[in-house]
Amino acid sequence: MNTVTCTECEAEITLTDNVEVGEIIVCPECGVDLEVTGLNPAVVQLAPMEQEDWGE
Amino acid sequence: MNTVTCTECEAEITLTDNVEVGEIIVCPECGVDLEVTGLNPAVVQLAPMEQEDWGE
Amino acid sequence: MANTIVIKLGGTEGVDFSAICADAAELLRQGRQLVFVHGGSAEANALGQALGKPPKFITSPSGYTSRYTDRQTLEIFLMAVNGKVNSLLTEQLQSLGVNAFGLCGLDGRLMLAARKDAIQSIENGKRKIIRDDFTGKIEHVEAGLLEMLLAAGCLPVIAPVAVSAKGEALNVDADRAAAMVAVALKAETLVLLTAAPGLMEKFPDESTLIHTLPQARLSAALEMAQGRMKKKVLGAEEALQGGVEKVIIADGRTEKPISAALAGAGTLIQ
Amino acid sequence: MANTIVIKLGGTEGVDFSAICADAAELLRQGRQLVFVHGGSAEANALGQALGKPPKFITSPSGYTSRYTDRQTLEIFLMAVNGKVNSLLTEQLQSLGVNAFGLCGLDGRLMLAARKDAIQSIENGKRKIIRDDFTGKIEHVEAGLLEMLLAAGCLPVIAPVAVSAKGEALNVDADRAAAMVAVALKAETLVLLTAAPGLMEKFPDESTLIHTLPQARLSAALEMAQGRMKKKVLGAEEALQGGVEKVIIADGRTEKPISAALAGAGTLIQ
Ligand SMILES: [Zn+2]
Ligand SMILES: [Zn+2]
Repeated sequence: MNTVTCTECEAEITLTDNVEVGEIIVCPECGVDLEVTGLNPAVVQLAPMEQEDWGE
Repeated sequence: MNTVTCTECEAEITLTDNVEVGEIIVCPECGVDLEVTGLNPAVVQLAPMEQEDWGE
Repeated sequence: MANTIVIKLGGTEGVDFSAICADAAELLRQGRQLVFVHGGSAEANALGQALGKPPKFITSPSGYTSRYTDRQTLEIFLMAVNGKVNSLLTEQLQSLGVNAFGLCGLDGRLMLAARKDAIQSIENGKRKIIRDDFTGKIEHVEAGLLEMLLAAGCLPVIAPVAVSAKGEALNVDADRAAAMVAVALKAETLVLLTAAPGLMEKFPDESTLIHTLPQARLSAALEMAQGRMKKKVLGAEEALQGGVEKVIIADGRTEKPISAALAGAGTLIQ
Repeated sequence: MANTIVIKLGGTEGVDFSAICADAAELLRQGRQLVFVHGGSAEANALGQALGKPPKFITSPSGYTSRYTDRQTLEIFLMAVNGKVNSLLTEQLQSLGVNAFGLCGLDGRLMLAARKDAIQSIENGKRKIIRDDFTGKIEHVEAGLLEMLLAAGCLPVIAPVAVSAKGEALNVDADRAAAMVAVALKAETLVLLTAAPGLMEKFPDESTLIHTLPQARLSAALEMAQGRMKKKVLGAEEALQGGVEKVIIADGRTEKPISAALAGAGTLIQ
């Protein structure tokens, strides 16, 4: 079972089995959006903010 | 029956029935290349010279 | 330059490129200095369709829709926008005797943009991050290059492609590119030509056309604007904040679209 | 300009664009002044195939083979050559820190060409004239525009598209375009990079590589050259007659293709 540490509040979070790289999870302690950037070992980082469309 | 006058030697040339616009005919008198540029009425002009390929 | 007019030409929304080019030729004879910025998303979509790579749009969790420009889509975008729209517009102007000069933001680093680092999307109920997107937001326009071309007697025709700090080509929004170009050139006027008579109070009721809009009311107009018109209002705001005197959103489907806009047609924002 | 080197990059004949770009970046650091001219017929053929409009070749009564560029083919050519090859080459140079500036002969009327007025072909046994061809032969290169870009610190990257006196876009041969550019700039050297080690006495036997060829022997070399190599020899002849000091036909598939050519690889014609 994969566990990660929230980059904001340092809570330990257990990832579900079907989690994918690129997926956004929400920290159950502080509610921040975390992006799963690796799985073996599991790594998360603060997810980038949503942005409006930039292109033509 | 369509007849035209050679632009080079002024010979009268009788066109065949299946002649097309854009076709090149050879004057039977002077041997010059003539381009058929119209059919009703029939018109010919001196055909442009052959050129090598210019494009990429 | 106080005399300069930057004109944005919409893609294929019924906007009449030949009328715009003929009008531009006339205005140049009158001593005006012009710069064109064009779009091309419709051409890019059509080429993508024809090549079996239809455009992909992504809706974010909070409802923003973004065109997803992966590397292959970027190359199709470059072919359509730089190779077709820009080259044919330059050709059309040249055939009218106007010494047009087509370029994009890659050329001499004309338009430097920040690359969007991520898009959020929802796939099978999961929120995900997409990172291979090639769109950008312009941060700097190299005005000196355009001034050099103008001084050489050319009409710059600019495609909506920018360069990132790393040198990557990026798809950028043409309305906002036009605004940034107008600001960099200290242009007097920015004309945004589109397939509508201007901003409308109640879209699409053309009888509710707004003739003049003070800059102070722009945020209210942004709330009201529909779809693509939002980007034009954003562009107008950026241009005015950057020191452009006036922005006109006007109809690109009429006889002399630029002259008509300068003479009072459309929505004047200042 | 005595210091200037004009480099022609072949299309997709195995020529390594990234090695050429990296080599160019190094040469610029050494203070050389470079101009690129590229091809793109292979890219245009591939795009035409993908769009259901394969290239059409016409063989004339006396055996010349011409690519037939009708209006639709011209638009595909512009997308492939201006939108893909030129933009991606400019992007690649920018990503190496080289301030490249992509342009074609339409831009500011950089390359003015005579439009070919007719092609002879044989159809169903009849000799016919085709008049809607968009190819041209360059008659004038506006050196001032290139000098302006060079003075601004840019590396011009030129696509093989010219403009006719009427303002039409025309497909032109890239080897001969490179030669005309070199002449207009009074360049010291013209380097024609290709997928062969140079001119060979007995093609394709690479052991018969000709290391140096005096200008006087060029007409004999023209007789001997095969296929595309003929155009390179023609280009070399035009460049030398126009005052370019030396022409090098060299391998574009090696590590540092330009530096190697300048150091003696390939066929030196002078
Ligand atoms: Zn947390
Ligand atoms: Zn005769």
